[in-house]
Amino acid sequence: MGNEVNAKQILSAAEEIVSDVADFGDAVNAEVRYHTSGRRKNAYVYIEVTASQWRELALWLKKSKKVDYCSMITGIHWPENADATWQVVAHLLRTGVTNPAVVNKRVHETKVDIEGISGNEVPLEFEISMTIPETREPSVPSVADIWVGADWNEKETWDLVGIDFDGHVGMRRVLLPHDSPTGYHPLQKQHKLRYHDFNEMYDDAQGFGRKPEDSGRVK
Amino acid sequence: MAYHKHATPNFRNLIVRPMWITLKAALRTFPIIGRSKFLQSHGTSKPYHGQEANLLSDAEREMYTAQAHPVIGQKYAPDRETTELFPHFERPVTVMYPYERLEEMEPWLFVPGNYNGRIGVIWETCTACKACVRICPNDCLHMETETRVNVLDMTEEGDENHGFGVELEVGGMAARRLEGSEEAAANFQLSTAHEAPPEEYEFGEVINLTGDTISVRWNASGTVEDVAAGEVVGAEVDIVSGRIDLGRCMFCGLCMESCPFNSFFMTNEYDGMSGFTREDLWFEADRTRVLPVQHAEAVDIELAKRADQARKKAEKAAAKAAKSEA
Amino acid sequence: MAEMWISMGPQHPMTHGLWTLKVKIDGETVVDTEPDLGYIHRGVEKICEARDFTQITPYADRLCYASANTWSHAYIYAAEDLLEVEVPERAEYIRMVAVELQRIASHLMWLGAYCPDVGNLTGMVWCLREREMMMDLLQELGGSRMHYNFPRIGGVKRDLPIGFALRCRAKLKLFLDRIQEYEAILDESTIFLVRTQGVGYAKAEEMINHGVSGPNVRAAGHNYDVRWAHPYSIYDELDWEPSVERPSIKGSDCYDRYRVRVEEMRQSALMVLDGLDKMPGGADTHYQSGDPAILGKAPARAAEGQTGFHHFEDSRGESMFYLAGGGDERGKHPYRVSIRSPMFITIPYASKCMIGYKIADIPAIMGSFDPCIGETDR
Amino acid sequence: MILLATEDVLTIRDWVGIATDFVSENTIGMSRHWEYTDSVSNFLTEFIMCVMVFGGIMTTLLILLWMERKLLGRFMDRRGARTSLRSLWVGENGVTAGEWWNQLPFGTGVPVGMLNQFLNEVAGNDHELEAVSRVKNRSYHGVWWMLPGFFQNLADGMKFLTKEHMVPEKADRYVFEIAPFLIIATTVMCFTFIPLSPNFYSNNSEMSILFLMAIFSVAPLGVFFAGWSSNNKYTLLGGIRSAAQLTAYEIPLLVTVLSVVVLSGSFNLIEVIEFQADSGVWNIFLLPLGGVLFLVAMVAEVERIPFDMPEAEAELVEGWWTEYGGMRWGLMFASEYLRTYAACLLFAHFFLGGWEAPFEDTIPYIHYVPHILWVFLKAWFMFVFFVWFRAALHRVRTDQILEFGWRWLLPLSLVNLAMATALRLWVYDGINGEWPLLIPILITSISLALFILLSVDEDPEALEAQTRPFSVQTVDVASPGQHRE
Repeated sequence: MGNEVNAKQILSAAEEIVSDVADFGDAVNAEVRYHTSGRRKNAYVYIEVTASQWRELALWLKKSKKVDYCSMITGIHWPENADATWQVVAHLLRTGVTNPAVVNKRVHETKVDIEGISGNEVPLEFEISMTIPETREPSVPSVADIWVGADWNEKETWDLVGIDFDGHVGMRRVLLPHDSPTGYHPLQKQHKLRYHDFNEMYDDAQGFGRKPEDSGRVK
Repeated sequence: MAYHKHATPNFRNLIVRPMWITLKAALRTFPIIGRSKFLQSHGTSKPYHGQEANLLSDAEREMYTAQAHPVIGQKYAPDRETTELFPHFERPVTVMYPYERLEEMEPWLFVPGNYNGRIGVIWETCTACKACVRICPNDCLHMETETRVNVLDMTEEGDENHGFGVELEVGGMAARRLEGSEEAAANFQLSTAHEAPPEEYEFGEVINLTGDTISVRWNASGTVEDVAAGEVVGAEVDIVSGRIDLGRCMFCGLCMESCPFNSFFMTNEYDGMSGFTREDLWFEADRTRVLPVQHAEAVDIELAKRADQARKKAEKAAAKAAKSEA
Repeated sequence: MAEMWISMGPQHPMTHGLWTLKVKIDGETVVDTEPDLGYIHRGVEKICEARDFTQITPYADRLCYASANTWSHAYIYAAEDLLEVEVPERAEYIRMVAVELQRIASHLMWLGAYCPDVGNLTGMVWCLREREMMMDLLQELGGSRMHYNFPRIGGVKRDLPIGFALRCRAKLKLFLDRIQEYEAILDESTIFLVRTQGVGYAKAEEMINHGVSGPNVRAAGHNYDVRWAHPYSIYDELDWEPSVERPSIKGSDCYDRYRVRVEEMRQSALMVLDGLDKMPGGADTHYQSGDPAILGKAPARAAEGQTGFHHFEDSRGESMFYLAGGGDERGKHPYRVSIRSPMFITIPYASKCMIGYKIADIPAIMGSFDPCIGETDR
Repeated sequence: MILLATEDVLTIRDWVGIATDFVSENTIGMSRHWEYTDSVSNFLTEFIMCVMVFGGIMTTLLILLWMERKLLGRFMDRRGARTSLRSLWVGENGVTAGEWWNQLPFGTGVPVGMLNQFLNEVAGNDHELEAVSRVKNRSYHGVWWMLPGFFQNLADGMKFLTKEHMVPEKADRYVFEIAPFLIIATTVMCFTFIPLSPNFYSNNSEMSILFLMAIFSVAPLGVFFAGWSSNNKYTLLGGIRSAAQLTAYEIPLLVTVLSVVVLSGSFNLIEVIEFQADSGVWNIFLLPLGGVLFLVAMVAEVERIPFDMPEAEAELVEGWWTEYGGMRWGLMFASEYLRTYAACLLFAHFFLGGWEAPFEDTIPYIHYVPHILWVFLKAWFMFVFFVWFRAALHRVRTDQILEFGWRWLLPLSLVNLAMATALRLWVYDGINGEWPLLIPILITSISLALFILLSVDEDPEALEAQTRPFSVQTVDVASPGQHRE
């Protein structure tokens, strides 16, 4: 019924971005990818970038491509992969939100004419991935001054995964207690979940053990 | 969207309007006055408050009529529980649990199998496949050994699925139906009893298996008794599911869905799962047991399935035997 | 009086959960604020790394008690993106019904909490009265009252129960009429207006830059909504448009944020009614659990390198799950689950929004952003 | 002694006087200290009347609390089941709570048991659900007219008595302990000069209104003490808010009371009532504005919604009494309601003719109805409004409260005082000391017309323009999201 952005609009917007990203050269690889779920295989832009280029790319996205919203910045720890032990994934959105127009001191709410939008107005999803080789102190540039929404995402990523962000002001623990030991970042893979191991089930720390007569009989 | 058309701070809205709407709400709760026309709506809409609504589809109406369920004689408004005095008196919103229970007033909320209450396992059909234990996100479900009768042994003589059960043998287990147990099982209120269901069988060890009589040493009394062959059926010590740490259960119902043998249920019991200590929440398997009569349909399906398998197996074995003989 | 710090929380009526808002006040005026989160951090992301894709659903439910269904659906859509699953259309409709009912219930819970924030208990009790109807409907669907564990990868747990459509229509019609009673006690109350109007200004572009989304942005005058901007499910087949408010020149205030949620409840109720009519197979037919019409086939494993993410319109803004495949048990577990919580980003913004207002405005402003700490702390 | 115009069938004070006279004459009067007979008699009368008035107030306070609960239940559309009385009384399945009557000596409890058995049969619960037997101490809601939950507050009081008394470690201990007594004592003292009927009051002094207003204003000092001494920032804010608010509303209140005094020509409360009875017109019909002002100022004085800033639970947890617990808290809570009760009684006395029955002169035999009944009925009627405000309205912000008090109530109360003066001087005293019938009718109808006019008045332009006139921001917003290090 035309009350949604259709796949064609999204695809052409995504392709535009991918062709423009080529200006950055080898440091930035972009491709159009598709969601695989559901009825609609929406396109989104997938960009691989080196950490050093990330800030530049972010500024370009913000300024020329009107990418105005940072949805999530998160990190993954791949301890078995020496080339890319640390991965930072950023999800950005282009929302096209503007302040409502003011005419004659009267505010007029914005209702987007969805069929008519094109170019930089089309809402679009971005997935941006960067990898860092094996290091004790992983770090990527911060984009918290470009999108303020990245501020607490970066705090959380440092708090839980341990990836630091250069240039981030006021980095601190957000979800873990403030007095957590330095270097303790629970989402790193060396911290194993003791729990939910199938064999440990009967040695419940809370005391609900195996029935005495069942020992040896029930696995 | 436009604003509400009266939303300006002025004298009218200072006290008159809010006090008017609260007065209306208050007057609605009084008998007889509350039925007056001007209280049934607000603004320009059609009357909506206290309007009778049909909340039962035809299929449900038929079903509840067949059960002679009290819900049939009751009238409903969409947001109110029912009362027989509906036209002039509205009941207080409090449901006086445990004297009144919601499932008597709105039974559609508690359709067995659709409601995630305490878990329940039919021992007779459980095969100890551990699918439920594996799917449990919290590791709260355990297996346990219990003496039980196989579902195939539950058939009466003459039933088409009869005769595939456990063979009686010396040193094996035998079971005898307790007197009055069928009645007790049928009267057992699964969701309000808060205790283990009544024992249906007594179990014993087969000592002698010659002729028409079988000597059994009953586990409970320790006495040896000769009983007629038709009186006892085979039994076995088996692993069944259903031992649970309810303190960790989050009632997600994945165990019920994972069960491939129609043996695992979420019952309608929502009370009786509390205690003063953590240990009170550790339920042995007999507490979560569901008697076959409670879910006779599921048991029958499973029984037919198993009997079919056994029949095929027997046929195959017979064919094989015939082949080898030939 | 000199400036002093007050620690509001972790147990304080304003916080709607467990967190601390440190407020520096000068007399009655707020000078600076500093939020402190993490009191109920449960490590859901780590827990999920040791769970099957099916087993994660109940954990996703438990991210937010007021809006459980939207969270489990947000997870399910991401998991389907990871596992490349097709969903039957009927299941999409049922999911829409479940999510929109949950959105109404969540907004009612919010309004119910907001009324005592500005000092009126009647509004709370009225809202919870209607929430009861929504919870009854959701209980019929999911079998529980709060954490429904309703969606499954590839479809839904079970079809609409027999008679559900009948009761759903009756209750929603009553609800649509009842909304005007909330408006009568809130919109038509001068004290409510002077408490919420002109308080807690926030502008649309500023909010988007700060990562605030959903109803809060729509209150600021732009109808951005994940449901049409990054479309999913069957919302294009429904007759709807996102609710949007007309704020004042200085930006949206608490009153706008209240209005947009009321309009959204109305919108969601109409969407459910519309969806029940348009449902393929009809809303009154009933398929058995596991029927292909409501539950498609889904693989249980994801290889390393596969990723899935899905932006989802939660009751409080844009939520997202990011899943990386290739975890333990040969890919049966995800390698990494990352959760984007709208409130985690909004709470810092909201706490800066209240600088310059009075202490009495703190609950009014904070409440108007609809904080939910379960999802914030994860 | 004032000569009362109103005749009352219940001349309680006279009866007590006769009894004490008899007692003192037959004891002291017979002894060698016979000259003290009158003094002892007077002392005994005062003492007994004090006890009776205080007892009557405390007993009927239960009605107030009960009314609040039940009315709120109806306003909020959450009418609960009624169980509390019957949980003591009629049990289910023949089981009652402890069968306490069997423990009474000499079989005095037997009739109680029989009555309970009878009630059990008539109204008891014979539900056969098994779950019933698991919770013994409740009963089926069955008969809906059983006096529901009336004695809840006695149970609450017993609970408060068993609670530990806790003082915060770094509290200013002496002030912390004194504050509740200051509040409670002054509240109780209010009732010394509030008569309940022409023959049922504890004391009557010439300047009773002056004393009343003075003693009524002491409690805010206690509130401030409590807020200050608790060593808690919330209580401190609550105490200061309370001080600011009560000062702002004390003055309009006093000016309004002054207008009543001017109109009636006396500082004596009983004379004010008698003036209304004599002239045949209740003050509310002469000073409707005064009635409204008095009511609003009183709501603010007793700190109820919409003016409950000092204990605003959403922002200040529990305001100035956050740190109190146990019976001190319970008594302070009771004194809140006692102050509300006093406000209701004063409104009835000042504006609704006190113990004067409606149309006392025209309806025959109505003066045989005990006058104390009218006082209570009027007070309870006023309390309905207090509850109704609470159900319908929101809490006002601090600066708005003060602005409303200083900029609206104070000028209006001065206008009201001028009106009262004019009425008294030029109308009442001008025309042989009585009200011409035209005056109250004219004033009432003009006020009603004004009220209706204001009630339908709306400004559609303001809605269209989206004006936000109530901006209070005083500090520049720090850029949200940026941390100030």
